[in-house]
Amino acid sequence: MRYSYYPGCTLKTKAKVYEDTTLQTAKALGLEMVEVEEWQCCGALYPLNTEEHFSLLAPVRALSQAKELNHEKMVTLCAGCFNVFKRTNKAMREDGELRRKINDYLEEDYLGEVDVVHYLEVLKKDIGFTAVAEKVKKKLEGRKIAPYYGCLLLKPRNEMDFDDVENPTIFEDFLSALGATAVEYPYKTECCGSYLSMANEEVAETAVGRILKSAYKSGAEAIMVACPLCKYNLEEYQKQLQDVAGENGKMSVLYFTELLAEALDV
Amino acid sequence: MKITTEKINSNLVRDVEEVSGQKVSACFQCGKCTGGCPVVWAMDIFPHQVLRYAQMGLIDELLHSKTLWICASCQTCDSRCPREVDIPKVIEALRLIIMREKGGNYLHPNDLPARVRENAPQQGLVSAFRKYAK
Amino acid sequence: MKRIGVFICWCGSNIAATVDIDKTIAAAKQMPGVVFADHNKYTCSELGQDMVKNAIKEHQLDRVVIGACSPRMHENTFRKTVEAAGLNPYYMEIANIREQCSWVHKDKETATGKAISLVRTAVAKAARNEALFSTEMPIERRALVIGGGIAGIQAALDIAETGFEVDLLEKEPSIGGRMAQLDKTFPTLDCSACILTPKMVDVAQHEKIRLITYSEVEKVEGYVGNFTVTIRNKARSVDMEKCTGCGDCMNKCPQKVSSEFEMGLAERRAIYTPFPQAVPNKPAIDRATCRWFTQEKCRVCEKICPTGAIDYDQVDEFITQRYGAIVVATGFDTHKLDKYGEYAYGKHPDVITSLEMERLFNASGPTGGKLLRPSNGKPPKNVAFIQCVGSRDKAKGNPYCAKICCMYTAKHAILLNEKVPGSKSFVFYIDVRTPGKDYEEFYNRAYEQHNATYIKGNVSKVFPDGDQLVVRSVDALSGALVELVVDMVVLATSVDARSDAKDLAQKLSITTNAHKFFNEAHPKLRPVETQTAGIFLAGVCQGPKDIPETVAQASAAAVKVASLLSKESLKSNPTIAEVDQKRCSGDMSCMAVCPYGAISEKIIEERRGRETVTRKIAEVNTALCQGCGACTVACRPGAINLKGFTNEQILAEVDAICL
Amino acid sequence: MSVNLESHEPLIVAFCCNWCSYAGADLAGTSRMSYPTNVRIVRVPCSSRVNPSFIIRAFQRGADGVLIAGCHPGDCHYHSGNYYTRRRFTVLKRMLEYMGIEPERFQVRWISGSEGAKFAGVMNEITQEIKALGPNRKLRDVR
Repeated sequence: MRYSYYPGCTLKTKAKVYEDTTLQTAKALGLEMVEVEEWQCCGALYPLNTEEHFSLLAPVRALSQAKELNHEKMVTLCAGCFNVFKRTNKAMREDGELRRKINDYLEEDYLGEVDVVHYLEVLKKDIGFTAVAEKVKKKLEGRKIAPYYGCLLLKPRNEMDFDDVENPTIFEDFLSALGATAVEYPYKTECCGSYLSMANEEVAETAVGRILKSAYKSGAEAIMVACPLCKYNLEEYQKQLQDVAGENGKMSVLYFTELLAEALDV
Repeated sequence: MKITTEKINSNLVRDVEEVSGQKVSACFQCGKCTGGCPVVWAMDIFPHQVLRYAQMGLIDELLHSKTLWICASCQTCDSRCPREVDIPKVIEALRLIIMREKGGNYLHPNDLPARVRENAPQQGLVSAFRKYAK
Repeated sequence: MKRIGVFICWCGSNIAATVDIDKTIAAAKQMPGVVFADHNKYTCSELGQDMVKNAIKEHQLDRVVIGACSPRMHENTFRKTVEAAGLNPYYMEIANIREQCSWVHKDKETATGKAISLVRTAVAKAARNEALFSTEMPIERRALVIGGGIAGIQAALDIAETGFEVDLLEKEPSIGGRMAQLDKTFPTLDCSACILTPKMVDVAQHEKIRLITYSEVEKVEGYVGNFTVTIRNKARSVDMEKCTGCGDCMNKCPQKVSSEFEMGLAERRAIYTPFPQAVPNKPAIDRATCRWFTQEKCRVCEKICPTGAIDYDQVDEFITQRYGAIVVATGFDTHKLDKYGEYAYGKHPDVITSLEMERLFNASGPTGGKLLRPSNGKPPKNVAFIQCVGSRDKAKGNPYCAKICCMYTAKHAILLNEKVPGSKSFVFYIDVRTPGKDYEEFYNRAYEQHNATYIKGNVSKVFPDGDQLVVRSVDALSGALVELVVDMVVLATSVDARSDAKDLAQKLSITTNAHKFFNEAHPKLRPVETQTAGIFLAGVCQGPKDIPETVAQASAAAVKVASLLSKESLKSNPTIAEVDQKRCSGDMSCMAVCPYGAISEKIIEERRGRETVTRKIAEVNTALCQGCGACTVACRPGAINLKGFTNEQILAEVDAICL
Repeated sequence: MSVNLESHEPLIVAFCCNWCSYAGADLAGTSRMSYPTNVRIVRVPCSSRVNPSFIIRAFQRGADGVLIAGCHPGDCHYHSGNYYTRRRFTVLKRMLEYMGIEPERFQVRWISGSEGAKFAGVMNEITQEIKALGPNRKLRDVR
C-alpha cells in the first residue's frame, strides 16, 4: 500500500524519533510512504475565525501536491498537522466560497480529492490491528501504559471524526494489539495546556500535573502520545510527579510509533 | 460594571459575532463549557460568562480579561455545548480585536525563556505566535 | 356568465397591515365574472358570514371567492356559509392571502400585487367550480387503540364506557407501559402501580374491551369509518386458553435474561411476564433467548406446565379486523446515551438513568425498594442529579425540553431523602420548569424540606475517583466552580419518540414532526386529531407530557372516537375521480396507479352505428376513492378527471397566475 | 425584446400537495418567515395530480419557473403518489432540457408539513436561481 506522507516541521527536528520510528514500522508492515514534495508548515493551528482564510493556503498547497502523487490518502502524524489538514480538507470539500477563494491562488483547483488520515488510522483500518498483532515479534507483555489522546486528534467532534470524543478507544486497541496493557484513568482526553507552555507556563504545568499524577496513580509506567507538543509538555513538567512518586519520580512519554517499533523489533 | 442599552446594542457585539462566525445570543447559560474547561481555574472570567458578557455588550470588560490568553483552544467546551456555540472562536475574535491594535501583541520572541526557545517543538512555538501575536 | 362575489378579509391587521384591501377590491371588481366585491374585518365571524350570505342573496351570486386565511383553516366554515345561503358548498373558493401572502411578505406594494394575483387565480377556478355532492357511507362502529400504556388504557376504558367495542393492542406480553415501571408519581407521591393496576384489571374485565397483547399493527387500509387493520399476533408459544397463569414455568426456566422492565438492573427468565401484576398474567416465551429455540434443548417449561399450555410450534398469526376509528397511544423511548460519554454512563455502575432510579426506588424492584448503589449495595449519602441529559441539546440530543424531568427529579430528591435519612441530593439544572397544578410547591418542598441543593450549571464531566464519582460543573449564579464527590449520579434522560414511530406513521398515513412525534391536526384547536380523519392521538407519542396530561388527552381522544362512532353514517368526500365513459379507451393505466384499488373494469354496451358492441372501461368506486388524482395523469386519453381539481380548473388557475 | 436582467422579477408557479407542501407553506406563514413574492401556489391534493401538461402550459404562458412540491418519499398522504410524481417528472425534465429549458427552471422538491423553514428556504433559493437565469423565452407563446 502506498500513501502520500506529510511529515511537518516538528517531525524533521525535535520529533525526529517520531518520524524515524514511523518510517521504519511502515516499511516493516509493507507500507510505502511517499513524502509530499516542497511542503511548507501547515500553520500548526486551524484558524478559529471567519477572516483568516489565507492561512489555509499552505495546507491546501500541500494537499494539492499530495493529489499529484496520485495516492488516495495522505498520512500525517503530528496531531497538530492532522487537525489542520483534516479540517482544511473538510472545509475545501464543503465550503464553496472558501474553495473559490483559495483556488484563485492555485494553479490547479483543489476540491478535497485527497483523504487525510492519521498513521494510527492506517494501522487500524487499512492493515487492521489483528494483522498488526500478528506481525508483533516482541510482545509488550506486562507493560502498563497510559494512553494520552490530547485534544487535536479528537476535536472538534463533528470535524475530526477520529474516534468517540469522550471515550475514545483506538489507543487502547492499539496497545492491546502490541500485547501491552492500557491503563484506565480519567485524564486521557484532558488538555495538557498546549501552547500555554510557551507563554503561560504555570497554567500548562498544572494541567500537565493532573494528567501525570492521575496516570501514575492508576499504575502506568509510561504515557503514550501522538503529538509532539503533548510530549514536550508532559516531559517538561515531570517535577509535578514528586507529590505522588517521590523526589525522583519520572514517567516516560513515548510516541505510539516508538512502542510499535519496539514490538515489531525494527 | 453596568449593563446599559447602549452597551447591549453596541457594534462591538456585532463585530465579535462577525469575526467569530458565532451567534452569542444562542447561549442559554448552562455552564457546561465552564464545568469542563481544563484551565478554567486560571481564568478571571469563565467561559459561560464570556458569552454572557458578550450578550450584555460588556466587550470592554472582556478585552481586559486574562481569560483571552488562558484559553488553550482545546475545544472541550464546544464539543459539549448543547447550543452549538464554538466558544474558542468567540475568544479568538476578542483576541484579534486586541491584537489588531498597534502594540496589541501579547507575546514577543524575547519573552520566551531560553529553555523554552531551545527545547520546545516548532509546533508549540508556531502555535503560540499565531495565537498571541499578529 | 357566472355571477361571482369576492370577499376580502382583513383578519384584523393580519392581512390588512400588509395587503392594501381597497386596491385588492378594486382589482377584483375588474376580474371576469366578478359582479360584487367587498371586505370585512373578520369574515369568519358571525357578522362576516352574514355579510357573505346577504350578498349572495342580494346580488344573486352563484360563485364565491373569499380572500382570507388558508383553506386548511376555514374551508369548511365558508362552505357551510355559502350552503346556508342556498349555494352548493363547492361553489366557494379561498384565496390564501394570509399564510401565503401577508404573513410571509413585508413590502405592502408587492404583497398587494400578489394578493390580487391570488384572488384572480381563485376567481378563475371558482368560475369553473361545479356542484359536488357527498354520498353517505356506513360506519364500522368499533375502535382500535394502539398501545396499552396509561394513554391507551384510559382511551379504551372511556370508549368502552360509551358502549362501543374496543380492541386494545399491545406489543409486549402485558399492558401497563411506562407507568407500570414508575415508583411514585408527582406531585402527590401516590404509588404508580396502586393507581394503574386497578385500571389494568378494569380493561381485562370490561365486556366491551378485547385485549390483544404481544401484537403489532401490520397493515392499515381504508379510511375514516371503514379502516381495515391487519394485526400480527406474535407467537407467544403459550396457549392463552389453557394457561392459568400459575407461574411454575417462570420459576423453573433455567435461562436468565436481563429484564427490560427492570431496565437491566435485574433478570427475568426466557419464559416470562414483564412484571408480577401483568395483565394478562400469562407468560410468553422470548424466542431470541429460550434454550429450546436457540439450542434445541431444554423444554423444561413444557414438562412443568400442569395444563399443557406450552406450544413451541405456534406461529405468528394475522388477524384482520375492521374499525371505524383508531387511537394511537404508542408512548416513548428513553434517549440513548451513546453520545454522552462525558457522564460515564455504562462505564460506572453508579451512574444510572432516571428510569433505572424508579426501579431502584420501587418496592417490587431489584432491591426490594431499598435505595442501594449498584456498585456495592450500600445506600448512597450524596447523589447528583443531572437534568436535561439529551434534552435542550441541539448538538448531540433533542433540541426540545422533555417536560417531565424537572418534576420527576424533584420527586427523586424527595424520595431519596425519605429512603436514606441524612442523604443529600444535588440537582444540576439549566432552568427549573414547573408549570402545573401544585408543581412549583412540590419543587419547593424538595429544597426546603428534603436536603436538595439546586445548582444552576450543566455538568460537564463525571469521572470515577476511588469508589466514588467526581462531578464537575459550575454554579453559574455565584460564578464558582463546582467539584462534588458523590456516591451516585442520576441522569434525567430525555424522552424520544418511539424508534419505529415513522413506520407506524406510514402505515396509518399520518405525519410526524422532525423528532418523529405524531402530528396533531392543529396545535391548539385540534390537539387529539390527526390530519387523517378517524385517527386520533393520546399520550407521549404526540409529544412529551406527564401522566395527568396524558390521561386528559386519552379521554379527549375517546370522546372524539365516540362522537364519530355514534353517527349512523358519514358523508363522503366528493372531490374524487370521475370517468368520462365516452373518452375512456379501457387501457386501464389508471387502475395500475390507484393506491386504493378504487378503480375496476366495467363492461358497457354501446351502440356503434346499428350494432350494439360491448367494450371495457374504467369505473371508480366512490367509497374507496380518496381523491389523490394520480389516475388523472396516468390516463392517456384524458378521460378521467378529479372533481374539485379538474384539468380545466387547474389550467385556468395557471393561466390566471401567468396573466 | 430587451429585458433588464437586474430588475427582472421572475414568476414561479408552484404546485403544492395539500397535505405536506401546502401545509409547509402555511407553516412558513404561521412562523412569519419571509420569502420573495415571486412564487404563486396552486393547491393540488397530491403531487401526483400534476399533469405534465400543466407545466408546459405554465411555461407557454410565460412562467419563468415551475416547482412541484410534495410529501417526502414514503410520507405521501396517499401512500404512493409522490413516487409517480418522481418518475413522471424525471422524464419531463429531460424533455424540457431537450427543448432548451434550463433544468433549474423546473424543479421537484419534497417539503413536509412541518418544514416551514425549508419551504421558505426553497422559495428563496429557487427565486434566486431563476432570477439568475433571466426570463424564460423558450416556450413562451408569441403574443
